[in-house]
Formats: sequence, C-alpha cells, structure tokens
Amino acid sequence: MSDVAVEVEQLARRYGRRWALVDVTFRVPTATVMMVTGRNGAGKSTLFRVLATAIRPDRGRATVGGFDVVHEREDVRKQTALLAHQNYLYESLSARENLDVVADHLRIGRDGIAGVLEQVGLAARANDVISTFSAGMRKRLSFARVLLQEPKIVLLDEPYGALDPPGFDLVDEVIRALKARGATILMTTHQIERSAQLADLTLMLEDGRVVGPAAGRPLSGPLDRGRAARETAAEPAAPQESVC
Amino acid sequence: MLTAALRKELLLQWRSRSQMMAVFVFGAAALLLFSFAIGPNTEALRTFSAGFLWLGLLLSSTLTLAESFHAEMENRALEGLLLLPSNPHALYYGKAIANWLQLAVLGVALVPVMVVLYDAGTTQLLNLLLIIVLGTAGLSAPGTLYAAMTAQLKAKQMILPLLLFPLIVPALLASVKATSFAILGDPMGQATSWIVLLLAFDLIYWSLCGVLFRLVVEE
Amino acid sequence: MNQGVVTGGWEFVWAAYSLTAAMFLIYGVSLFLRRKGAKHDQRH
Amino acid sequence: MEMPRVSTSRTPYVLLALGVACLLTGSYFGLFVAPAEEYMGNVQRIMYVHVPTAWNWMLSVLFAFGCAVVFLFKNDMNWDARLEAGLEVGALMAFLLCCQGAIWAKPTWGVWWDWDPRLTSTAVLLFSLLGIVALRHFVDDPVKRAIWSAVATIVASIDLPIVYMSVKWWNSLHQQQSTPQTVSSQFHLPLRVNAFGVLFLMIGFLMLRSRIAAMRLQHELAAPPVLTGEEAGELA
Repeated sequence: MSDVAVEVEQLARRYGRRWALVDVTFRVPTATVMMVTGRNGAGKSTLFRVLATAIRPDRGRATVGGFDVVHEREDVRKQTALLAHQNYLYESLSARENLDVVADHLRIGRDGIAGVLEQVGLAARANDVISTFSAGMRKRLSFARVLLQEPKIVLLDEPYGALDPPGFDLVDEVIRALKARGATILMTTHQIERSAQLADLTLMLEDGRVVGPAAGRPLSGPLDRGRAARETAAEPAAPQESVC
Repeated sequence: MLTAALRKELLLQWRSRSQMMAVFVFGAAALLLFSFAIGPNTEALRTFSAGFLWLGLLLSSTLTLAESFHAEMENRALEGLLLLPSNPHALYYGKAIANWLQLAVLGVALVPVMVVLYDAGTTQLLNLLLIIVLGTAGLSAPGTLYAAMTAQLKAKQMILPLLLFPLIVPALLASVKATSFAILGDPMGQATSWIVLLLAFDLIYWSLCGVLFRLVVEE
Repeated sequence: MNQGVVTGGWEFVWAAYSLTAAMFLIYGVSLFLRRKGAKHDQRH
Repeated sequence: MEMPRVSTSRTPYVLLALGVACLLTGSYFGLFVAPAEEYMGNVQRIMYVHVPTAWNWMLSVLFAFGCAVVFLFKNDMNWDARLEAGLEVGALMAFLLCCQGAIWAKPTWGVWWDWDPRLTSTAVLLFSLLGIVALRHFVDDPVKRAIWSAVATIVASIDLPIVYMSVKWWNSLHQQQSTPQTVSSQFHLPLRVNAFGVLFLMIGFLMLRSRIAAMRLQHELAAPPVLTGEEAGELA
C-alpha cells in the first residue's frame, strides 16, 4: 500500500442550510494514529462518515487506501471499518448472532467470532440479546465488529465514549494491536490527554474547517505532546467569516 | 451474499414471530368486519369473498411492510451492512423475499377464515395457493422498496399505503379475479390470463425495484 | 335516458367548461401567490 | 450537485396568454359553431375540452418521468424542481380529467363513474402522484427528497400502462369504449385549437411552478461558502 493511507482535499459536505464540512485538507501516512479533536458540531463525525463512504461529499475529493470515496466506494469499504455513534447492531439478536451476520456478509467463516468476543471481554454474554446490553457493552461489541473486519484503515468515532476505565485500557490495547499490524487509525476524541499518548498526528476541526496544527504535520516532540495538544486546543482560531 | 441476507432476515422474523400473530389477528378481524358491513347474506358474501380476502391481506401487508425496516433503521444496521461492504441488491432481495414469505404465510392462514366466514370453499387449493404466492409477491416487491424509504420518515405508517395502494391496483385486480374464479368456478377458463398478468407485474417490479433500491438506501 | 340522441345536456356542457376554466384560473392564481411568497422568503 | 437557477424570462406569461386565447377561440367554436353530434347531441361538446386535457395530461406524466430519469443520471437539482412542477401539474390535470369524465358520464350513462379504462387509469395515477407529492412534504433533506421522489415517479409511471391494460380486461365485460374514438372531420378544428391552448397553458404552468420550486431549493440549499485564502477563485 502506498505510504499515504488517507488523503483529503478541500472536502465539503452540506446538510440542507448548514455546511457541516467547509474546507478540510489533510494527509495521513500509513500505519500512523491520527487524533481528530474539536467541539461538538465541528464536523468530526461528518468527516468520518464521508471517509467511510457512508455519505457522499458535496465538494472536494478524498482517497482512502488509494481509492476515491465517491467513485470507488466498494474498494474503500473493503479496507475500512467505522466505529460510528450508531452501533450498527440488531437489538433483537444476540451478540454472537450479530457477529454471525457480519461474518456471513463478509463471507469469512464464523470461527473468528469467539476470539474477537474474548478480546473485547464479552465472551460471557455472547448469547444474550443486545437489548439487554448497557451502552458500554454495546460499544465493546461494536469494537468486536470492527476487529472482525480486519481493516487496513480504522475510523474510530469517540472510541472512549460510554466505556468504563477497563474499557479505556481495552481501546488503547486494540489501537496498539491494530497499529502493530500496520493499520492506519483515525480517531475522534474529547479525552485529549489520553489519546495524545497514542496519537502520532493531530488535527483540530472547528466549524467544518481545519484550524491547527498545520494539517498532517507531526507534533513537535513526544515529551511535550500533551502540552502541545492542549496548547493548540486553547489557541484562539483566526476568526473565519463564514458566509453560510 | 443473498444467503447471508436471507439467513439474517429469517432470524429476525423468527425473533419477531409474535408480531406475525398480531398481524394475522388484524387480518382475520378485517375479514370479520367486512362480513358485518355486508350483512348475513351468505350468497353475497360468497361472491365477494375473494375481494375481502385480498383487501384484508392488503391492509395487513402495510403493517408488516412498515415494520420490516424497523430493525434495520433502529441502530442504522442497514448502513452497517452496506459499509462492510455488502451488495445492496442482495440486501433488497433478502428483505423482499422475507416480506413475501411473511405475506404468503399470512394469506394462507387467512384462507380458512375466509372459507368459514363466507362459506367460500374451493377444491382448487393448489390453484389458490399459486395465486396467493404470486399476489403477495406483487405486494412485496414495491412494498419493500417503499418501506425502505418511509422507514426513515416520521409519518411512515401513513405514507407507505399512500404510495403503495395506487401502485398495486393491477396486482389486486388480477389476484381478486383469479381467486374468485378459483372459488366461484371458471367455466371459460379466464383465470389463466389473470395469472399471466400477475406474473408480468411481479417480474416487472421484482427487477425494477431491485435496481432502484440502491438509490433509496445510499446517501 | 332514451335511446339515440341525448337531448339537452347543456347544463353538463357548461358545467364541464366552467369547471375547467375555474380550475385553470385558480391554479394560475395560486402559482402567482406562491411565487410572491417564495420571492419574499428568498429576500430574508 | 448542480445548484438550481431561477430564470426570469417572460416566456411563461406569453405562453399563458397564448393558451388562454386558443382555449377561448377553440371553446367558442366547440360550443357555438360546431354542429351537435349525431347521437350524443350537445353533450359531445364536452369532448372539445376533455380530449385536449387528456392528451396534455399524458405529456405531463411523460415530462415528469423524463425529469426523474434525467435527475437520477445528472444529479442536477434543476431537474428536481421541474419534477416537482411535473408532479403537481400532472396531479391537477388528472383531477380535472376525472371531473370532466364524471360530468361526461352522467348524461351519457346515467352514472357519475363508468369505469372507462383510460379514465380509471387516470384516477389511479392521480392517487400515485398525490402519494409522491405527500412523500415530498414529509422528507426534509432536499437531496433525499429529490432522489426518492424521482424513484417513486419512475415506479408509478411504469405502472400506468399496466393499470390501463388490467382495467381494460377487468372492465371489458361491461361495455365497449364509452368515449368515441374517431371524431368526424368538422369537429377537428375546436379539438386541435383547444389542444394547443391547454398545451401552452400547461407549459406556462410548468415553467412558473418549477421556478417556485427552484427558489425554495435555493432557500433550502445553502450556497457554497467562500473558501479561505486563494483557493476561493478556483473552486467557487
């Protein structure tokens, strides 16, 4: 795979009257972890849904794994997995059955399911119906769903959300495992200090625009990574007069 | 890919089988109400029994069809499948076949109710079964497409019938005519032409809706 | 209604013509009003 | 995603005026000059307004079908605005046809509705069109609304010939064609003039209605924002 996993050029996406993404440009090298931060409504989730080809951009271009998100959606989808706000699960099915459905549609055998359930700590509740699951357990099952796809590019939207402290460790462990396997990981998060330990790059969004640091450039140094991240978050973004 | 979709659909339907019982009761109640509307005149009831059967089936079908995408839209499970990736055509035909099966079972279950209430017995059971299978197929194909659309709306219970009822007029006409020939006798053998029309309707809409489904679910 | 020539029936003819004229007129007026409304919305 | 444009040319108004003029002359000839028909007597004069409406209604349905197909290929919102116009004018003409048909049937057959295959198909499609118009009211996202109503229009339009055929079979036992197919020559003048009259009127309505739809779409779809820095020129 080429050295650049994700490349985005002046991406824009509109929801009726509002431009959720106005002008986003960045590049993510392969096998790196990028942290995307920004207030609620900055466009983080929209960006991830565009990269995962769930929605089409209205303007601009993006390639994921070398494939265009608009014209080569199938190929993009083969390589990516999205952990979205919605957990993509069937309430009336059990944890194992949900993963059975995913495995059948991926046309890979069902043998990997037990291992993945074990990895996310849901082996004990495998046969319980999802409607009895707590938000944290659903997030763990969504993680299992991502792992089952063995993606090259992983899009994690708020991976820490609704998880308990052991869950945080699980997320870190999964991200390190995926990175070790050469996968590229993009994650949106509000826990900046914690994610900064893992992230090689950071990207800050505000009102659909990239506001810092300069897109795709790695942070100054490993030691002051936390401080730099906090600093960029605090730095008052140049006032953008947005027309919409 | 289609087997995966079908296996999922049947599992989902098995889990919501209590819903199917409720829809059957709804259909049977509709048939009962029709007879009250006409009155105890068994001769009239018998001549219109085919029409009542299909009207009861059509009304109940909107319930099953409107609910058929509830599980897919609840946690955006359908989008989850599309992003795996899985083929939207397979997802459509999986869901359409599942809906068709459900409606056919409902239709067959309503036949005894019709026979009892309207004294509409028939010897041509196989013929009747064929008509029910083809007629419910005609309901399921466009119904599944419109269910996918309206499931994402607030007023889904209202919009689905508004879109579906005018569309399936040919299937309704053909089914009622063929069924009444099966029940009241078919001296000139006209039932076959109605069954051919029903088959044509099915073929057209099973292919057309399959092609258009992707546009309805992709953003 | 006897066989052969339908006598009279003018009132039905007038009904049809006036209904057609009325509906076209009403639709034209409604278009004009909605156009003003849409223009008004657009300015704000 | 092409942004809708609102043209301000005067042509629709010219067409409307021309349409009204043709309708007046055609109706005058149809009502007062043309001789009463041999069997139908004066009631037959309803044909001079019913048949032109029927021809043009078919055109409006074809127009809506065309807009739907073109929109799905070109993704240009102007076609969605024209589709919205086609649907509404199609529904109006269908309703008008059903009323005229009912007024025609009463003196001729003694009942308000005589299940004539063409008229019944019109009624069925009227409900289809109203269903799609209702669908458009319930979908908020302009893009989804455009795609779904295009899909629904295609599905409903393909249904029209099937409905006509099935009603024709279903109804063939009762009586043959209720409206005379061939109209003898001296009746042709009012028919043709009115046909053009309704055609001009319809095209004028379609143009005005699609402008309204385009305006509303412009209001709903925010214009592309000015990009930061120098790229603005290149991408705006």
